[in-house]
Amino acid sequence: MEAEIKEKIVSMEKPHMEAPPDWQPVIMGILCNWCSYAGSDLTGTSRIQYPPNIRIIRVPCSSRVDPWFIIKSLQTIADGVLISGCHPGDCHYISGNYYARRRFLVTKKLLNFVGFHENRVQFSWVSAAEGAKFAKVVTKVTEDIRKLGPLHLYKKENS
Amino acid sequence: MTKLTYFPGCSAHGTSEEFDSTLKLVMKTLGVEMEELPDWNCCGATSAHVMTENLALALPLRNLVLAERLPNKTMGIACASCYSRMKTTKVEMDSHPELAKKINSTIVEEGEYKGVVDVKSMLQFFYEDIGPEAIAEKVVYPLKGLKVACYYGCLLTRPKSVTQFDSPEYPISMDRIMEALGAKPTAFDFKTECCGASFSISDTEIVLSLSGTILEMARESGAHAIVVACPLCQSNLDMRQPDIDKKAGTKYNIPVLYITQLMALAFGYPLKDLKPAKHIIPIEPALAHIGEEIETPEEKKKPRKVVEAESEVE
Amino acid sequence: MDYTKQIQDIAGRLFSEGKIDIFIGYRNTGFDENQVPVLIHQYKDVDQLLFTDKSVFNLANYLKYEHTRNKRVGLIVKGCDSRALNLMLTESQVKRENLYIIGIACEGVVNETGEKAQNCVECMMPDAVVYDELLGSATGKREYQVNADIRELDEKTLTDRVEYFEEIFENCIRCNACRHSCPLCYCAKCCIDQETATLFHGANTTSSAFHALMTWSLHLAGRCVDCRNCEKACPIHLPLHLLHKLNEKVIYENFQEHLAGMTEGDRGAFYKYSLSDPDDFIL
Amino acid sequence: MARVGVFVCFCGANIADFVDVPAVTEEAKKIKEVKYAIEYKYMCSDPGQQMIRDAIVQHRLTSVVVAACSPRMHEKTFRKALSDAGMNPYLLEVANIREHSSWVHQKDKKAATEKASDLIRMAVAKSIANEQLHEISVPVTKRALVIGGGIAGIQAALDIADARIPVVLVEKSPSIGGRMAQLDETFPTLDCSQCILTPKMVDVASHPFIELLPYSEVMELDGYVGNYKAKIKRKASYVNFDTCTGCGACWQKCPVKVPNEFNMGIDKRKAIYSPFPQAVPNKPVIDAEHCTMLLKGKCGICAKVCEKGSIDYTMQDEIVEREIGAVVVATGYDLWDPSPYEEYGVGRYKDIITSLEFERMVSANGPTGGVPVRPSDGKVPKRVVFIKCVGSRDEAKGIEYCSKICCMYTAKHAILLHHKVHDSHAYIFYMDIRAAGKGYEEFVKRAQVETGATYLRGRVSKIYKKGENLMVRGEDAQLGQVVEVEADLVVLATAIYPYKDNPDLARLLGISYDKYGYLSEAHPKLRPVETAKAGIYLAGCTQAPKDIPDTVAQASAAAAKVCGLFAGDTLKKDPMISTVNTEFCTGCQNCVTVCPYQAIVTEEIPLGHGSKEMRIVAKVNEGVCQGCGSCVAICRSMAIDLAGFTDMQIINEIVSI
Repeated sequence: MEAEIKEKIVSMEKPHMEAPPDWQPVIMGILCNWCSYAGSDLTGTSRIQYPPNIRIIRVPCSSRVDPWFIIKSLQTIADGVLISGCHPGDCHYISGNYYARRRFLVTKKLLNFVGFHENRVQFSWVSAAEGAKFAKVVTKVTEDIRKLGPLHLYKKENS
Repeated sequence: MTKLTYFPGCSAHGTSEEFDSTLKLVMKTLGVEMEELPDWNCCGATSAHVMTENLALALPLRNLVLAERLPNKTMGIACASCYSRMKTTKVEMDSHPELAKKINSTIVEEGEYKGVVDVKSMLQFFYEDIGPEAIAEKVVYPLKGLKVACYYGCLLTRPKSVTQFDSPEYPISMDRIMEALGAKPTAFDFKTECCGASFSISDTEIVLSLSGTILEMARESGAHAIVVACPLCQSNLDMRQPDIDKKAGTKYNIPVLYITQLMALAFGYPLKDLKPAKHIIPIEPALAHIGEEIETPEEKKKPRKVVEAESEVE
Repeated sequence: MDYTKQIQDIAGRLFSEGKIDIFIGYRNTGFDENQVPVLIHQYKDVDQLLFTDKSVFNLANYLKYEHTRNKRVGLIVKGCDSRALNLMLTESQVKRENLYIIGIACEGVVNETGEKAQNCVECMMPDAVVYDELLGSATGKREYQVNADIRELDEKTLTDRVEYFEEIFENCIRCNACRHSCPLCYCAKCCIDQETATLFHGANTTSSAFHALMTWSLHLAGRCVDCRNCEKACPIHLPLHLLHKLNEKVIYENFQEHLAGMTEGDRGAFYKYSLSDPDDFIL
Repeated sequence: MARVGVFVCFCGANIADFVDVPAVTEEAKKIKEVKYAIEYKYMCSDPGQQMIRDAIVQHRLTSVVVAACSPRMHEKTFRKALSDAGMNPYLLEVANIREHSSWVHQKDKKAATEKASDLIRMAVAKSIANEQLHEISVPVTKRALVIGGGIAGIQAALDIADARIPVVLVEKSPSIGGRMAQLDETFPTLDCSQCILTPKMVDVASHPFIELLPYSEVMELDGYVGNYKAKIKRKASYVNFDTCTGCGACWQKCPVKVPNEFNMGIDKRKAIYSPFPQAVPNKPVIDAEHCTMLLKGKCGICAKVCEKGSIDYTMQDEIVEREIGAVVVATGYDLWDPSPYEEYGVGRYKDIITSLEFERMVSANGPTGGVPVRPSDGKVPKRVVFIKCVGSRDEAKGIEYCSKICCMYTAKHAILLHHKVHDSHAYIFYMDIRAAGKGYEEFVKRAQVETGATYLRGRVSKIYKKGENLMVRGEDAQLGQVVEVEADLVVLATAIYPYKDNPDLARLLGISYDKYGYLSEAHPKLRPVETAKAGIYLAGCTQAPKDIPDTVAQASAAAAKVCGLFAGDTLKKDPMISTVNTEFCTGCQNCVTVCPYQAIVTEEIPLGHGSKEMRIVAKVNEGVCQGCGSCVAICRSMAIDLAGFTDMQIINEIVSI
């Protein structure tokens, strides 16, 4: 029990701030058009259910994702961010996701360093055929963030 | 003066002592100091590796570990089987450290294997560390006129992944050395064919047929003698010849010499140092050809291959 | 480490030979023993110049402003400065042929309390990597080492780090001195203060500081040369190097790269990739 | 002030059952920019689209949001609706409330409804930042470049030219014809290769729309689809083709003999030569590497005997430039070098030859007048051993892949041998017989029955010389025993392998190639003719081993692609590409580095208004840009933006909820 609490404290940004009872996390999902967005469509057409907390934005390629989209999301409504692109080697634009991968890693670590739990920002490769995987990923991310509770860090005051 | 750890193996001290003795003479002339590995043990060929892998690795490993006690960085091995076993073990040990630990633990009192000593067959040592040119310099009695079929046997160049030396299918190192001695290596296709050594005792019939073809091809190629660098090859081809003749009704009379015997001869050692008595097939008739003129028509023809052919003007 | 004499000679020579229009160096503040950068336009002023272990600033920074653009400039660069300069050359912000570079094989500069500055203690490349002439004797590259403060913070719990950084971002007054002092922040219009209300908010809030500093450090990730001009410029002495050093650490650990700007043409870790980059953090 | 119209679709029950559509519409109405919101059963239906068109006009909408199925589904449909109503189609945004809400949250209508509303809010926010975009039209130069004058190149060139599109056909050797010209008869019909090929070669030469550049090589290719510029090197032939009549006096008198490449070095040609009698063009060239006049300045006989005085020893290589719109690469194949098979004695025995050498021997116009002979002694071989898969399907010594044609041509060789030497016998060592193709299996049967050739299933382990002949030792896997065949001649079916300069060519064209050097197609199944680079197509063995029918088919396919590309006067392109704001651009050129299509170049612009000083800025080549946005994300000064996915649009989406 004590260990559990300790774990909780260590793993949370602001342990003293409890989530309101009816709280639902908001997750900003940024998906590349050719693999992950198509994959998420497939999840729909095959009626695979997943938690309704994610809000999806479509971009042409994961390499279009500028780190400050993530920062911006965290500053405003989002309690977490999920970014998804094509598997390495499958990029519709040849090499986009390789550049993205480097940026993502550094961004994730930097955010974690300044106080965001590493699960706040997550990444995945989801191909156009992986409808089931997309559902799995979203479920996992949603649950991770639900555990972490609402995000209070550096929220933009006027929103 | 180059130094070399010498691993004779059981045959060099038995059936093939003419190899051993001439080897020592040759090395003296070449200015190589040979130091016999103290307290060396059986390499395990071929019985060990058909029974248990660990033993087949442990036996050679002990020799390797002993060799590491000496300052020399190369161990020259007379017998092809010993060479094969040692080199195989070395490669295995170097590529699988955890296996090395395991096997090493069985001979722990000998010390730890470091993998610092290189393992070479005598042929490889002559070819790589001495080199045909250096050998040619030492020749005082060129073997001109002697046509020899160079027989490498199965283990000196194979498997390539282990030996990392010469070509596994059509090696040329011994031929080069023979040329250096002034002898003429013949176009001999059965350089690496199996002589049946492992059936030498268990199923002689096979040996007779296999060695038979080798002898036949050697004669086909016009060779006066067969040169080998492996005691088992020698004993098979030499010792079995009468039986082969009896079985196939042939009369080959092709002496089978060690590379070191011919080297010794060319380096000016008297015939008796070659220990002719050790041979079943007398070697003198073949050596009598030394000094003859050789006619080789096909040499005069131009090669047909496109790549090297350059233009000629009428 | 005192190259005052040599530098005055060189600068004098350059002016008398008419090789340069401007020389960027250091001079005494005049009211204490600290130094400030100085731009010299004529021969007679060279005796102001000096170089000691108090010559802390990265002079490459002054190449990004109007008054040195397309002028023939002589300047002094220490190891870190020279790598910043290299990046500016790579990103075609300056023309090599316009520069006469005095490289220093640096022995480290001191901080305001007088002992050797942290970045000099941890320096991985003290010698100038691009120069026309080199003063001092080169000692070469050194092993990568993790910044002491980073190591310390990494051991803290997340909650502690939150408190630590919240204070930093809270104290930041968004004066942008850090940006102006950084030779690699040369953008004509910086993304951080483009006044498009929804994109960013100019307002001085913890949130905006967080946004600004994060974006800024990410734009310098794989490029920062750890000259600490930003920290020297910061009026409230925020430990800005933490962000940069963290990025450097992550990049070193994952892409085996550190020491930005070692060679001209190398743009830094974000502008290349390897098929074998870490993939395990991705679901 | 933005005036957004929101149109929510029931999609029958698909959306309505799990999302409270009327509630969503009410929510949408609350957004201040939304001036009009309505729901309907099927927005994609005609009446649905009509509602949109009417609303655009009535409510003077500045942008439209359709909340329905995935944009990947009906975006085009609704865009069309907008443009029909006289509105720029790119002012449309689609909120995906079916795939992303109703279908995936069927157990929680409340949450699904909330999510739908949010998705609409985001779409509305984005649409406010939408700009009017216009399809980009790129001009096309309607001229095709075909690289390689083998059957693939010839076919492609003819098909394109017949569509009245000019073609530049570049061939590196003095004559077109390629490998097929070396063949005798072709499977499975045994019609003579020359008879079917030479007419096509002549067509090429005489075709008004084909410019034939023999003895030439492509040096450079700049530009992008529809607008390439090719630099082509015309190697010095030292013969003036305009005046030369091809009489042949020169090469009859030339004293220098050189191994004849066309006949695989079996016989000799002269230093001034035309590769074969039916060559097109039938003009000789001087082989500078061997001509004694060019090497040592002695001889000059050809010049003396040439009545037309067409010989010009001073001729130099010249570079010609051609503006072209599309490229067909058809550089064909080379033979894999079998020398690793030392146990076969390759290179040691003259009587071991490759199948192409055999092909030349049995060819009617070949060096031996159509009779196979032993290179060693010129005797006609009676017992010929054919070994298949030499190099092919051999990971140890050769390459993994199957060369595809060897099974067939070896069967053909058996037949040809039988025709030329009636009392001969063929032994064929094979691994499998792969005769997939129209009339192929029948052909192999025919070979077996007609010639009585002995097919031995198994690999050959050794070839050695016994007297005059070769002993071929192999395994007969079906009998499970070792067999030895005495042979007068051994023919190795060596693997097909790409030319070793294929990778250089690929780099020069900016296309990719595999580990062997075969040029890579864009998609192995669905785009087998295109390369990843727009406007560059593949034909024949340069892409993978192929037989003649497949090669011709692919060549025609490539031609069809080229004609399709040239159908309009301009190429239409999606306007969602990057644009540079030169005011912000610092000229750091990071975008140039990361662009996967080399679509970004630099240009110099004045520092300020009317200033003499210049500065470098990035410039996007809209013909090449594919709109991935890599450059946008790495641009620190935000000088580059991606139309359709601008920073503004995306941030709007993020902050809208």
